[in-house]
Amino acid sequence: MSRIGVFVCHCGENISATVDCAGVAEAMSRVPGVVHSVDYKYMCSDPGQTMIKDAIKEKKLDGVVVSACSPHMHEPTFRRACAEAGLNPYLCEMANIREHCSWVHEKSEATTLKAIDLVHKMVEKVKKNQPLYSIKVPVTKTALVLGGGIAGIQAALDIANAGHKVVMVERSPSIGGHMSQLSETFPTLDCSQCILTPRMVEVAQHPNITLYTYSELESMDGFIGNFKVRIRKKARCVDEKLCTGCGLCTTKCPTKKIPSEFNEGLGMRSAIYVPFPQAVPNKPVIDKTQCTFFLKGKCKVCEKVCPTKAIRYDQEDEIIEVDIGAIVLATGFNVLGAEHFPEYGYGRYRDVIQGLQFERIASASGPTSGAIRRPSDGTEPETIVFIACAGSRDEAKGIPYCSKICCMYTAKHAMLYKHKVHHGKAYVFYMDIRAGGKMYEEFVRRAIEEDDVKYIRGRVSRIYEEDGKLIVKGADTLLGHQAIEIRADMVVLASAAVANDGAEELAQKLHVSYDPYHFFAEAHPKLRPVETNTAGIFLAGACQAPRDIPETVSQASGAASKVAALFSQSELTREPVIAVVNRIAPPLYSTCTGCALCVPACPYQAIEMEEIKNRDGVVVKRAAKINPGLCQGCGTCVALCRVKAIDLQGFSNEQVFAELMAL
Amino acid sequence: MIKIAYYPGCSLLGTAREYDESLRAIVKKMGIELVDVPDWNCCGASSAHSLDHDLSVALPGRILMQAESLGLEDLVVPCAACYSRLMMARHELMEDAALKARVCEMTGMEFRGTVRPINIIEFLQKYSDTFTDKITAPFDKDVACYYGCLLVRPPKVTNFDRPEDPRSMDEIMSLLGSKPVEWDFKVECCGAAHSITRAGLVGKLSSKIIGNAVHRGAQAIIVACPLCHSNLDMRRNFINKAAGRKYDIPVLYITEAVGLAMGIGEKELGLHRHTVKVRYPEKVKVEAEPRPKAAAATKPTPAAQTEQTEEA
Amino acid sequence: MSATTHHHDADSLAHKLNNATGVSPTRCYQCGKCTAGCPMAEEMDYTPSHILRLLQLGLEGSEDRVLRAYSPWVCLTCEVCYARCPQEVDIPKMMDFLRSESARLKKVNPRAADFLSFHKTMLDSIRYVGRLYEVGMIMGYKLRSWHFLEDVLMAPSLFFKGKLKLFPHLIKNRKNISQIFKKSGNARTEAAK
Amino acid sequence: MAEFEPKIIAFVCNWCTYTGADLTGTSRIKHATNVRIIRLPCTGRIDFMLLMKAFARGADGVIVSGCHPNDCHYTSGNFHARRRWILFRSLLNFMGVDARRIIFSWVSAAEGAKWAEVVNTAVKEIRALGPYDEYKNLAPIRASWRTEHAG
Ligand SMILES: Cc1cc2nc3c(=O)[nH]c(=O)nc-3n(C[C@H](O)[C@H](O)[C@H](O)COP(=O)(O)OP(=O)(O)OC[C@H]3O[C@@H](n4cnc5c(N)ncnc54)[C@H](O)[C@@H]3O)c2cc1C
Ligand SMILES: Cc1cc2nc3c(=O)[nH]c(=O)nc-3n(C[C@H](O)[C@H](O)[C@H](O)COP(=O)(O)OP(=O)(O)OC[C@H]3O[C@@H](n4cnc5c(N)ncnc54)[C@H](O)[C@@H]3O)c2cc1C
Ligand code: SF4
Ligand code: SF4
Ligand code: SF4
Ligand code: SF4
Ligand code: SF4
Ligand code: SF4
Ligand code: SF4
Ligand code: SF4
Repeated sequence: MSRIGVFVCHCGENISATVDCAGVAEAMSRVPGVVHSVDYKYMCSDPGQTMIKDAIKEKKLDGVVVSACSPHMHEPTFRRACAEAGLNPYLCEMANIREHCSWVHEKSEATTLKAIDLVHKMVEKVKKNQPLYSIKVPVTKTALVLGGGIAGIQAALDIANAGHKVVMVERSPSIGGHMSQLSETFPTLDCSQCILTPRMVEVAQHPNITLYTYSELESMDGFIGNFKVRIRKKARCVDEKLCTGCGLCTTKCPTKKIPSEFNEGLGMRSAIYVPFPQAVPNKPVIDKTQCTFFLKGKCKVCEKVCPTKAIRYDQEDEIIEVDIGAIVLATGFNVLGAEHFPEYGYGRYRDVIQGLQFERIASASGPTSGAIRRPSDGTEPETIVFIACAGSRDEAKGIPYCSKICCMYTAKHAMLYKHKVHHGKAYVFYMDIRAGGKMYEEFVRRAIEEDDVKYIRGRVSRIYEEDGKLIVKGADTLLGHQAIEIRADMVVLASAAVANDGAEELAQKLHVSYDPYHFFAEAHPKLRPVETNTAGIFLAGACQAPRDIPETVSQASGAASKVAALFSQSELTREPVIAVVNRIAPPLYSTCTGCALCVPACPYQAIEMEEIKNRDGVVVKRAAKINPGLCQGCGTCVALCRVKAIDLQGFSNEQVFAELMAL
Repeated sequence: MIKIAYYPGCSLLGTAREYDESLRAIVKKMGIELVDVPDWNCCGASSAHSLDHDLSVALPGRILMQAESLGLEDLVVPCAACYSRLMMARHELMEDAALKARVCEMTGMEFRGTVRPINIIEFLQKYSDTFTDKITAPFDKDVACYYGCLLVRPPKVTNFDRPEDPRSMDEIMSLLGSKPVEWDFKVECCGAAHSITRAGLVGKLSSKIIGNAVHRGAQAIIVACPLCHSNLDMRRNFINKAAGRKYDIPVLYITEAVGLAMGIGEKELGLHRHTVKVRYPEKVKVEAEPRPKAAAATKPTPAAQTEQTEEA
Repeated sequence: MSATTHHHDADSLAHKLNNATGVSPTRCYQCGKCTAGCPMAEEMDYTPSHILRLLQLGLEGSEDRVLRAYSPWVCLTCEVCYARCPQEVDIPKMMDFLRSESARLKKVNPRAADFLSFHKTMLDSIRYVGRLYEVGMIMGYKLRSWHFLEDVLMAPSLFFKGKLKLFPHLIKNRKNISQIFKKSGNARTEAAK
Repeated sequence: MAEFEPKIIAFVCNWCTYTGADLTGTSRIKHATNVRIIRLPCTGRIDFMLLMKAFARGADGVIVSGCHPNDCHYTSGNFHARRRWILFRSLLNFMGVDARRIIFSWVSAAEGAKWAEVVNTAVKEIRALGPYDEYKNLAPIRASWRTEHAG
């Protein structure tokens, strides 16, 4: 038989003005199992809490119902009081007779009757409550940062500076991401390399950061605070410890005609290469798909010239296992490829290029040393056309969203062009100018007013080549919807920002969700923008949606502070409101039929199937198992399970039914 | 013998007789029998859909239903315009049940959707092995393959090749030993719909097409549509007038090219019916990429550039 | 995409267009790509995107301008606009609708009268012959439109090349064809009600 | 004769509607007394059995309310709930349960006034439908309090 105590609060007059509090207490005293039922002016005050504590001790209560305000207000208060009196806090419930009753009804019999119902149902629920213990999870204070663009760099430095260990994994041979390719950056026009390179170096030298470049995530297991990751460190074919980065191998390698990824195909690199001079680490890799030795079995020039004997043709991929407490995803974005613009002849006409290519051309360290030259013949373009929204905001191309960065970088490109080719003509075809940001609109106006960039409102339908000129057929919707034609020397497409290659696969490995365009999904678009659905995995930068550097950096710092907050405790305490799959004594082991329907329904991927073995190690059945580190207690699985093998602690079927039966 | 349903369409009995003749000549060699759709009618061309939507589905609908009686799946439609109308009608009949009911009522027939129109390129692609082994006189010319608008558009309906830069005709021509040139007007409209009403306009549009083909060094333009042919060939005087120069590049149906490669006689293929004599101009040396010299030479002065934003 | 029904004013032209064809002018975001690629843009009084804008606005005057426009008649149905439209607005279908609607309401642009005669002649030929009778059609059209010279000059050469037949190819079941025409007319008048 | 007072049970999620109903209180928006709220973590937690139990227990109507689509605290719990309703409705029809007695709504934490409106509308509609079962199964405690205190 239960020993329940009921404490009815007047809340000054907030409750008692419309509810007969004494009457409620009296009614409750008659409920079987209630051994103590009182009313009092302020239950949450110190004397009120003492009343509860005393009653627990004196009457040996095994359940408490405080009928007062909303549990969102004072549940923690009363549960703490109970715990101090030695009662398991989860045996304390609140009946909400203020917000849901006294405040919303007139003084009447019906109001008091409702209060009685509300308290009574909680009494019945408490009878079924079980003591629960908050879950403690240990935390490994090492963060994994995936991706070494500006997002990853910022997050890694912030976490490392907070005194925690960071493992950074970058897919390409150097960190730096797209920012390292940029010439100058809006809205200040400061040199991208100049502000980025010091940060890259800091990452490499930071005592708390371990950097793995030319590496990828192989697999991930576990849950918040306790991830186990495996990293594949691809063979560089160079012993990083021995290599001094002298660069002799790269200059002597005879295989030189390989389009450089860093220069977006506008320059060449050798088979053994460092992507760009400021690369971190400044150690070369051998591109096995191009190296003559790997393709034909002879050459080995690099080995011969290397003064430190660092070349290792037989180096193999290495798998590194690390324990990780939190993960920051910062794998960035990409731009839409050539095959999507047949009407613009991109990929067919060499002088039709995309934005990143223009960045390389405009960059002082680029293939033309910053002089604006067209790729086909190296002449200076006299007329240049920029096409905004190339692929973006284009449902027919499958990209209905706005890429957000291109309006700004197009204005920047036009400006850079005009600064370098004073007599040149720059045209921008646009649909809308989206320049919402500090100093952004001013920046675009500067391009228009000071640099005389001609903005034309309309899209381009087609580009074709005629007598060495690119004929750009567009429309000017501000000039009475006219078709207009511009004979250009070069065309730059502000091609849509899209999710990075492999984003979908990576999301699946990490159990994070992604949107229809394969950008990673945040937990809440407004209030949890740097978290994912999977506890312990955070987002930074353009892997979540197209964004510029200022936004990327703020988000990266946000993600880093989430990680730091997580690492500020050595153990995580979690509410025990989680689902459990029943386990019963043999021969049944569990009523779970192993249908696995619950597995995909869980929004947090907290459910996996487990093999239950008997004493001889023989698998007797498959049953669902819930990972308490991942479960957030939504109860979806409970509702879904047809055999009711899962229950939700704190909101179990029994408890909810008991509540119902009291009504 | 392979049997395929055949819808010639009105032009192939009149202005495009040589298209019909050359097709019949090559299939004979290919070992394919064309079975005419019984008692076929006109597809309604551009006029039916201009004035009466239901009619524009019912007329081609009747053709499809007549063809269904043959029990064959593929229906080869050499005229690109007819092909477009038949595809459009089929698309709408499949998607719109109410329209289908109306059309069945109008025609007094039942539409089952068992017949699939294919255009001449699809046909030649599908049966390419029945002619590649019979090539005796490779058509070793530089050719500009002109697809026109109706084979590839609207892409959702025709679902054929790449809408902006199709390749399939180029591939067939390569099989015949030709060298297809890269050019810019493969799918530009020649203005066929206004061939009779606005011949001047047609001249203007078509002259751009011919001009680009010649400029890119083509010795012949290959077409797969009677309307394209009549515009580029029969209306050459309008084109020359619009261009202010005389173009003598011949325009051949792809079936004629296939026939010539298989060694069929010019007469049998109907080449004598062309307005522009089928004689191939000398090869002109052209670079595919923009020429540096040309670019430098035509470099306009800054003053001249202010004129560049032409208002149409 | 363009087949979705959107909420326009119930008696607006945009609404009628949407109802009859599934094309919704509100889908158009006025980028002008259609106009930029349209081979007939120069000939038109209102370019395709302009027509869509007039329909979007739905003001009394603007709808009348659309119905009396010359553009639908010069449209070639080349489908370039539709193939490239980022919002997949089926402009050729819209042009079809505008042509038949302006013919029905007797608002055909005077400059387009000859187009109307051409289409009528063409349909007459199909109606009575079942097929296109080129000689008859061209003669008929030239008579209706008073454009004599242009093509008549070409006729003899075509005749000698065996391309023009003096007698039409009649199809057998001409009753079936005339029935299709008659019923289609009924469907149209009913739809108009 | 006194008006029929329907008994309505509301299953609401903790994060949106429960908090929304708290706001109704904080804003003192008066509404009918007929509804009893049962708090659950998420509408995703609600299953068929709970609703059937509510009717068996004598409820005349049931309200199910949670976060707006896409605002679910648990990302997709309410999405699962909605998908289940489709099945559930056909099941109800099959069992002859009147679907009009189940009212679905979305009330966010900011929609205090909306919650009051949902309650009032539900009471009005269910009242119009009349009592749902013959055997009104009133809790004995409530009944006895009434005889002794309220007369
Ligand atoms: C043409 C152009 C011009 C621009 N100009 C400006 C400007 O002027 N000002 C401005 O503010 N912004 C500009 N931007 C935007 C800017 O580039 C981005 O905001 C910024 O690069 C985003 O940084 P990120 O680290 O999120 O992504 P990224 O720079 O894309 O970096 C992602 C990194 O992750 C790595 N990676 C990817 N996948 C994996 C994987 N699976 N495992 C491990 N590593 C992986 C990549 O190799 C890369 O190093 C421009 C963008 C473009 C396209
Ligand atoms: C009409 C309108 C509609 C909007 N709609 C949306 C929308 O739909 N979606 C969206 O995402 N955003 C919307 N926003 C933007 C949104 O309101 C802001 O992004 C958000 O409020 C910014 O939050 P904040 O905390 O930075 O600033 P605030 O909300 O301004 O909060 C600042 C706080 O600081 C206090 N304060 C000020 N000075 C001092 C001082 N000296 N000492 C102590 N306290 C001080 C103020 O009293 C205030 O409480 C909208 C904005 C407007 C104007
Ligand atoms: S030559 Fe040797 S030391 Fe120098 S960069 Fe190459 S591998 Fe490194
Ligand atoms: S072995 Fe390969 S990487 Fe080394 S020099 Fe030769 S081609 Fe270059
Ligand atoms: S940012 Fe500007 S250019 Fe880029 S997609 Fe958006 S509107 Fe278009
Ligand atoms: S000021 Fe406001 S309304 Fe105007 S463009 Fe900027 S964001 Fe839009
Ligand atoms: S817990 Fe239930 S839903 Fe999940 S696998 Fe077991 S029986 Fe199926
Ligand atoms: S309660 Fe929710 S989070 Fe927990 S296992 Fe079930 S579905 Fe997943
Ligand atoms: S291309 Fe499409 S969206 Fe753009 S103006 Fe034309 S119809 Fe409108
Ligand atoms: S279909 Fe008509 S409107 Fe569209 S591009 Fe062709 S001619 Fe212009």
